Amino acid sequence: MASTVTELDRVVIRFAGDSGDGMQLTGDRFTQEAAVFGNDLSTLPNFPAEIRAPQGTIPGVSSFQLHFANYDILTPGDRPDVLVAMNPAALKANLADLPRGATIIVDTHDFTRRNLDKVGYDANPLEDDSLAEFAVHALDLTGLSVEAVKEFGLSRKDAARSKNMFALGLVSWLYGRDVAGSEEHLAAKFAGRPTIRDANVAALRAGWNFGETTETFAVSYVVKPAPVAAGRYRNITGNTALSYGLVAAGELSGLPVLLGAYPITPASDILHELSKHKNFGIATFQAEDEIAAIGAAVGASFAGTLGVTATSGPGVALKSEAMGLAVMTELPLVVVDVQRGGPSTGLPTKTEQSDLLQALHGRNGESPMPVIAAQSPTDCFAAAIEAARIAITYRTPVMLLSDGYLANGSEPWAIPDVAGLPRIEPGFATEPNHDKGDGTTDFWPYLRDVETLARPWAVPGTPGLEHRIGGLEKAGTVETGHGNISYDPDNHDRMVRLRQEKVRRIADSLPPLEVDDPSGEAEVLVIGWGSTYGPIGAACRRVRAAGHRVAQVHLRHLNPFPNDLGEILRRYDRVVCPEMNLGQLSRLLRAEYLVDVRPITTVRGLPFGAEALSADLLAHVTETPEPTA
Amino acid sequence: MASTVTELDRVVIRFAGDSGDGMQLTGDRFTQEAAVFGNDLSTLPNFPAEIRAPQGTIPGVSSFQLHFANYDILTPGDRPDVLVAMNPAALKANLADLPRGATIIVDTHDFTRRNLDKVGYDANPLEDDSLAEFAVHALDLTGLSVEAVKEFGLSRKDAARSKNMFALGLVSWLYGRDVAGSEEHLAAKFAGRPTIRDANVAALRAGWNFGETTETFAVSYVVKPAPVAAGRYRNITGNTALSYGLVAAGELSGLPVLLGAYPITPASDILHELSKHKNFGIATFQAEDEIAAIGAAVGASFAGTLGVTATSGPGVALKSEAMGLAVMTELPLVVVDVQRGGPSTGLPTKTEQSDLLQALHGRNGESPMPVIAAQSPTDCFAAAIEAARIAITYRTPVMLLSDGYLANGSEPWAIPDVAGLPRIEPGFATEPNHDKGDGTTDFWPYLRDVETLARPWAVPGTPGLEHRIGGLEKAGTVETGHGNISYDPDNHDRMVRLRQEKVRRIADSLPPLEVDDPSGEAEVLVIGWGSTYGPIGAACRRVRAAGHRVAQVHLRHLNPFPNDLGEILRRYDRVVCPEMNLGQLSRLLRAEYLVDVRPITTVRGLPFGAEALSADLLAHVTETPEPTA
Amino acid sequence: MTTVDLPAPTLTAKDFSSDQEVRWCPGCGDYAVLKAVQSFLPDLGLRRENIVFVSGIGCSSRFPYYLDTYGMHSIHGRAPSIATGIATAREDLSVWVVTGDGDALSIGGNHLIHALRRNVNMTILLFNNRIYGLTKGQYSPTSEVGKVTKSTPVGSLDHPFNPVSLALGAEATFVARTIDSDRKHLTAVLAAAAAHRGTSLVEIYQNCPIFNDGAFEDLKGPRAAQRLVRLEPGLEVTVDGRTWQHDPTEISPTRQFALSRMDEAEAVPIGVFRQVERPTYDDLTRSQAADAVADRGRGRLQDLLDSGDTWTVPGPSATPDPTDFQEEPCPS
Amino acid sequence: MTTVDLPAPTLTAKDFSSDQEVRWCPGCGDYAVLKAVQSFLPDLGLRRENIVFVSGIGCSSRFPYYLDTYGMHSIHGRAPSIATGIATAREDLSVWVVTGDGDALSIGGNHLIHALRRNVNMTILLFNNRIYGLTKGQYSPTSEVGKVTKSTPVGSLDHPFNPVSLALGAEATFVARTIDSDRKHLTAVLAAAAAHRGTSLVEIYQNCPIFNDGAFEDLKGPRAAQRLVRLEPGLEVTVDGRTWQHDPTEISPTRQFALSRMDEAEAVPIGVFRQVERPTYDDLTRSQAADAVADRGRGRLQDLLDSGDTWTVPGPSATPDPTDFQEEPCPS
Ligand SMILES: Cc1ncc(C[n+]2csc(CCOP(=O)(O)OP(=O)(O)O)c2C)c(N)n1
Ligand SMILES: Cc1ncc(C[n+]2csc(CCOP(=O)(O)OP(=O)(O)O)c2C)c(N)n1
Ligand code: SF4
Ligand code: SF4
Ligand SMILES: [Mg+2]
Ligand SMILES: [Mg+2]
Repeated sequence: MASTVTELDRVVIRFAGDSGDGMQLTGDRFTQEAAVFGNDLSTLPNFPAEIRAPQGTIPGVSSFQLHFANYDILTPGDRPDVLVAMNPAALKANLADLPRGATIIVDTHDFTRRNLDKVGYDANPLEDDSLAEFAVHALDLTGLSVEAVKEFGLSRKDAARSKNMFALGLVSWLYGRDVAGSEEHLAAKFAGRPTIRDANVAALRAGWNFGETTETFAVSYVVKPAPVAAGRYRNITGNTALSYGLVAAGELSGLPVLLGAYPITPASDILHELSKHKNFGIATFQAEDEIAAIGAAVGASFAGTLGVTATSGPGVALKSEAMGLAVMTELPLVVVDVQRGGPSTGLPTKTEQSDLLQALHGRNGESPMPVIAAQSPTDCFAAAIEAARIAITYRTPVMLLSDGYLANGSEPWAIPDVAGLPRIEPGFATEPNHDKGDGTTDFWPYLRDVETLARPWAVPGTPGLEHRIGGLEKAGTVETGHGNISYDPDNHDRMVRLRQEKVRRIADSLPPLEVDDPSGEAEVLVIGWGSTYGPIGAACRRVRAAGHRVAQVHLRHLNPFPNDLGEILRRYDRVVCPEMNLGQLSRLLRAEYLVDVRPITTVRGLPFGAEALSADLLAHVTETPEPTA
Repeated sequence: MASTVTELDRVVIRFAGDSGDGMQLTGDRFTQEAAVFGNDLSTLPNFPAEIRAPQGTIPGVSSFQLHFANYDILTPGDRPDVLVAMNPAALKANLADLPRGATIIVDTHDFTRRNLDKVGYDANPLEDDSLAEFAVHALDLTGLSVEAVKEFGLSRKDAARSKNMFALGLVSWLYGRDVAGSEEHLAAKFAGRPTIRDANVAALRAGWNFGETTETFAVSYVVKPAPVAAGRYRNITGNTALSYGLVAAGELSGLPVLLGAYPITPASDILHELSKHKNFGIATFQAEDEIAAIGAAVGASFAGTLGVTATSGPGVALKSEAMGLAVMTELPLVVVDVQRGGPSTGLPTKTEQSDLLQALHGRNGESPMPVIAAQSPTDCFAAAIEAARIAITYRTPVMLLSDGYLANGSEPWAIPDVAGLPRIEPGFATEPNHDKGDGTTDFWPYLRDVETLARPWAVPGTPGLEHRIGGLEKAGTVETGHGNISYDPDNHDRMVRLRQEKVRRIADSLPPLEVDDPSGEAEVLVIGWGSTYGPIGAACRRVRAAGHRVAQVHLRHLNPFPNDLGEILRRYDRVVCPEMNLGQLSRLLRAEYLVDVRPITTVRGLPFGAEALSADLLAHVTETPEPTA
Repeated sequence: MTTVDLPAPTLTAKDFSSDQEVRWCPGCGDYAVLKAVQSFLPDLGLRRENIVFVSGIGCSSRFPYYLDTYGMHSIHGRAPSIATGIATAREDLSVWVVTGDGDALSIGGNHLIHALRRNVNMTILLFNNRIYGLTKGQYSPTSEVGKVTKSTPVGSLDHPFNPVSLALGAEATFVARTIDSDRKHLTAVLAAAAAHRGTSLVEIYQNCPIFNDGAFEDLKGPRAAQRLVRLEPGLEVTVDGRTWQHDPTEISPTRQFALSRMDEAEAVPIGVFRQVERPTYDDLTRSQAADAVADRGRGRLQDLLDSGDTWTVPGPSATPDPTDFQEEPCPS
Repeated sequence: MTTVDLPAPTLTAKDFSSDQEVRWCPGCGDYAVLKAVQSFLPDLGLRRENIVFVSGIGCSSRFPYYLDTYGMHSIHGRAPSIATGIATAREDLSVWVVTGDGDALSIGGNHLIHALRRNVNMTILLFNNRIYGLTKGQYSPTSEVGKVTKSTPVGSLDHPFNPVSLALGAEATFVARTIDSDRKHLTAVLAAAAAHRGTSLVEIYQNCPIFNDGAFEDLKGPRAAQRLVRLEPGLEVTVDGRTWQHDPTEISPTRQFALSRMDEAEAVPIGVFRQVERPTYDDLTRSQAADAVADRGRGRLQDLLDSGDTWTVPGPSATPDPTDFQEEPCPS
């Protein structure tokens, strides 16, 4: 029984163990407990690249980090306050990330000579003073778990596997969390295997009781609920939110959705998720490759469905040619790129923002495509709907950028009221649109809306609108919309500019940008896009807390840029752009606005740490301004 | 017999007829005559997109334009002084390009009602006054040809096919050209078919004699030889020059060459040409698609051959992922992109410069690749050697940009002396390069040259250097070159920057840029890249001839930019960049140097006309400068 | 074949001709096939608007422009994927793919074999002229070994595919072969292919007078009788010394495959090699969707969003000013 | 197989093990294959440096890292193309491709069938676990219909490929099948494949204990005897009621194809289905090059540049100042 309960604003905890140790489940459950309790939170799972790297090795370590707080937080946290390490590899792989004074809960069971050797520990770190600067709780979690479940007659191996639930119980106790939800979860999950269920529940309870009854921990903690708006919440990852956004786009437009996809990390879960929702008129097609996947999506769009394809960078590269076809045929299409570490196969399980320029320019010819990005796991929902809105309204393929961090990271989501979501109007063509001048009419597939420049979407099955489209240049301007192949030089010039202008006009449909500048007097603007939203926001808070002024603006639309962006950039003495690449947005902004945007870049396969980033920002904020002429 | 011989500086002539009329051959032969005579020249063939569009239709017109002069010229000319039109379609398709006063030689034979209807001529233009402003010579060329060859007993159809040679003879007479070379050519070409040979020669002579003996033409012309450097010359197209450059690269480096290619217009001729030179150690592999083509080239490079792949824009799109592999494995590779009208299938037979941004950015992740461009048909030779030099020296894939205009256009080429060409050193690794510290050595495939950052190229078959490379991130910095897979965040950051820096260092090997500024006092700089070299040069001459100052610089290297480029750009008050796209180089320069580069763009599938471009330049040159603060 | 019955309008070949000028070379075999298809389409008894032609790139791939139906002239080799999307999205359409030997078997080979094994509802017309026409005459994956072309000046080296064998090895349910010059046979094969539910592959020998003239000359005119074997159900055939009665509906493809190897000897079989029933990918997709609705009801978006572990925060509570907080001590 | 004879060093399995830690899941069938290959490689009698392993992406495609030969872990599905380049460039190398059922038959299907018809010198080891391992368990083109996986929660719909049938339909010259659990059989098949000049395809049934455990359980242990047919030349086999003696060297693939359909019934054949001689693409390429040199001599660059219609401009002549000229009257 703990003598003291200390109140904290925030805690970062990391569960780490072998891939087989169930750390992702432990993290998920603790996240759920924190969420239900009312904390704000943000998570960062970290998987090994191998399916099952050899047991006990560094590459085999799987971890899950959770940041929870009594206020609204923006990142999964830089450095864990608490590390739960299930074996020597987990300890070694994560130690460097811990701040001095951090708490380490370690399962001593696997600290055998053999396991220590595997990871290159000459001496047992639990026995020398290498962990002196941390608060270490070395416990035989495995042994305690086996003991706790012995009544169920499991094999030793199966019994030992309940150690993750023991750890969950212990940590739950430490932060005063209720394990009832997790018990229910286990009951549901192992409904068909009662022994396993009961053993897991027993281990969970034993862990909690261990904290409560032994005097191992002198202090337990409480992190009060965060003040959040009333409503119904759930925890959600970016890939799930993005999938739900696609389901919503189908419902809001009244269109069936066809996802053509070829599995690839970290995008596969979108295929997995959508394949569960066939009763929403969603079809999923696992294609033979990425090209066939987008091909099927283009075909589906031609047939009056919302075609979607989801992949990661290497898959986008393969889809380049087919995206060009969608640009040329002006068909609605959503291409999701869940970015990962590149180039080539790169670092498949890590995050990066390095496909922005590929998204904009990775096609032959002048092939303009709108590009938008999601900024947080929950925002993936709205971003998917926005991608569909643009695709359907403007009859264009749209690239929706997410990344590995958003994809697998989670945070609480205020579940939207469906009634409040905006409808999307497919506006199918239903009758001939062109007067032949001889009293009869016919259908011109490229006769455009004079405002949006969108062409009509005439779906097979509609009588009288039979037409042919294709990848060759055609006469398809506002005046000459018959869409027949044209090799006329002037027509081509007009068409190239027209396709560009159509995309540009999307900007006219966007709301003004929101610049976050509490002081109203910042001289430095920090601009970002995509998943850096949280870290940039957290870093700005720190800079402000240190007494400096800084403004933040974050872009959802990367092509076209919002109409007011140039004006905003020019308003500041200095513009800084943190990115998880070598400065791709910076280049685009410099080219477009001739503003000396300064990049801050990291390409480590990990999100920016708020601490390091705030130091970088501070350098820019406090730098003496150059003399202006 | 002509009464007068007038001397001219330059003539632009266009031969136009049905695809089956042999206009390309006629143009080629006349080009050769002009070349041998010593004129400078430049050509622009224009093929229909169809193999054989229906006879007599506008889409079926094939034309060949030749500009020849007594001074060094830079373009195939804007507007023909002389049009040879073999049928109504050829007349109609080309009329708009003629300046007032131009000469039209037209074959009346096909001006039947049926043929006039096919192209929408209500009245016969030869019979009304619609051609009043031109000097029209309406001749029954077909009839005359049939008559000329009747002794050979050909079918009427075959006899009529000799009309292109009749026309060639006539035009040769008109410009005082000798037809002996063409006679030899026909003799060789139809060696196996003597009747055809003799008929063609007879038609050719009959055409010449027709000019000489009838009084149809009151004036004949002479265009004196251009003063050119002594030496041996030949006429060459860009695709042939590029192919020869690749053969030369093999010879200069001592490497066999393997071209992996999948046919695509306008790049196929590189495959065709190289397939003829098997006795140079050149292997050509016609692959099942563009991906397999680059795959084989990558494999060949791994095996110690110079791997090359040649394609056009849509093919580059498909090769994106594999180029990333070459970036990651750091293997030498030349990727040739003969650009054509896009996006998608676009305008396959037309020219465009719209793949520049794709070349730079069309890959997932931070995937830097050197990009260079050829500036004229003959320059394709040197450009190919330079691409190979960079690829081999820096162990990197290189993108070599050509375009449809360079590919098929031709000009006289001062044949280089092979002895004067620079050698390229493959510098294969032959022995272990890393001291293990225990007295033994091993081979580290990513242990770099500290200067170029190039990694060793160790070829299978070399004992002791066995190693594995791949698309995953590896530890391959200057310090840690073992190249094992690494998921370490800091290593990845270092590697991404290192690959970028390796490409940047190529700039250190480049000579200073040459700025053409005869006055030395220009305030406006015109910058270009690729095939706009000729038109920009011609336009600058005009601007200067009109009494204005303008400087010109032309880029071979698009990535990295030459080290002195920024300084040069900043030297001028105004920088203008003409491009056959929507301003792709402009964007790159603006982003890199924050200089307000002004684009002049045309996307008509045709090169800039010198006349129109000079007007555009003049507007920039004479514009009042903005007040500087 | 589409399963959705719509009142059959009375249409003629002319109704299926678009206003676009046909632009193949004079004498190209594609003309004959176009005519045959235009004449045959009315027999389908379908409305024009329920027919979609998708093609790749190549001379033959211009086909859709000439038909007054819905159509897409897509990119090289990808037509089967696009058609898969169309067929999966819509059960009421009759989906046709037009492709060449390069389009289907070179760059598009993978999509073709996957469409065949999936058995998606579409009829694939493979115009085999054993050459790349549009790019002006390079050898193709069906060109004979030793073929001299622009890209193989001393002869091609690779053994060609036999499209029928390949299709049978790829689990096809319907495979046939016909020839441009025999309108009646062509039409009969088209009818059988269109009637088949699933992926039908029809190889059409097509003459390219410009780049590969006479490739099938042997199979035309007087010699045709000896060189062609016109497959019919029940026809007695002999291959490798074994004789049997041809049965395209036989489930095992082994004897049909044997037939496809006949050309290695003397005679070239044309007609339907194989025609077996197997559920189609798109029908199965639709029935999984129907089952999902039957089991769980039509999805309700709000329910989906509300699913999983949710919690409710009661009563409105002011969101505090985020600048009041900082996540860790400030670095400076 | 390489034709270039080099003094055969005496090597052991250990010489072929690299210093990299093997990182498959415990119990993965890939371990057994790796061991078998490492033990077999010395039998090739080749130097390590003359062996190249190329793989695509997938669990199995990690293979090259574990062999102390030259190797490339390339990109998904493209290993056969890369190997084609290597084999065409170099006659002295023994080229191996390691690939999975997804890598080879899904994204890489086209390269596979083209390699087979071209008959490029390489040995392809296709690790068929009937699942996508590396991406954590989606169904593959060899998964049985109705397979419940992450991407097919109510069962997959598509009819799988039979890799042996597909290869035979694609004009393969060498096709075999073996299984991870039978080291002896595996090694024998590897030996036959390596001895074959041309493209050898070896399908290896491989258990993935994590995502598709027991897929081949039936073919192991006591039941194996009834379920497996071990093909040997001369073995009497019966398919579809017809009996013959198996002959892998028979030129016509029809009976070998029939054998490949056996698994539809009761028994699964393993061993060599087909092994016929046909000139290889890479050898032919080299002989065309040799012929060219024999006919025309080794090319001389200067002669090439000087070829065609050339002319000579005599004596040096000053180049005039280009600004003296203008091409047409100035517009302003
Ligand atoms: C990605 C891509 N690669 C190459 C081409 C060039 N190309 C167009 S059609 C074609 C082959 C045509 O042959 P085939 O399919 O047999 O059709 P045919 O013209 O003979 O009817 C090629 C290589 C292209 N359009 N796109
Ligand atoms: C272009 C591309 N698409 C998708 C992927 C993701 N991916 C990697 S391996 C793989 C399939 C693996 O299955 P298989 O080939 O059967 O190999 P296994 O892991 O089962 O050995 C996929 C889809 C990728 N790496 N690259
Ligand atoms: S090139 Fe051949 S296939 Fe193409 S249109 Fe002409 S004749 Fe037909
Ligand atoms: S996932 Fe399956 S195939 Fe991959 S390593 Fe693990 S057991 Fe082997
Ligand atoms: Mg063809
Ligand atoms: Mg597999």
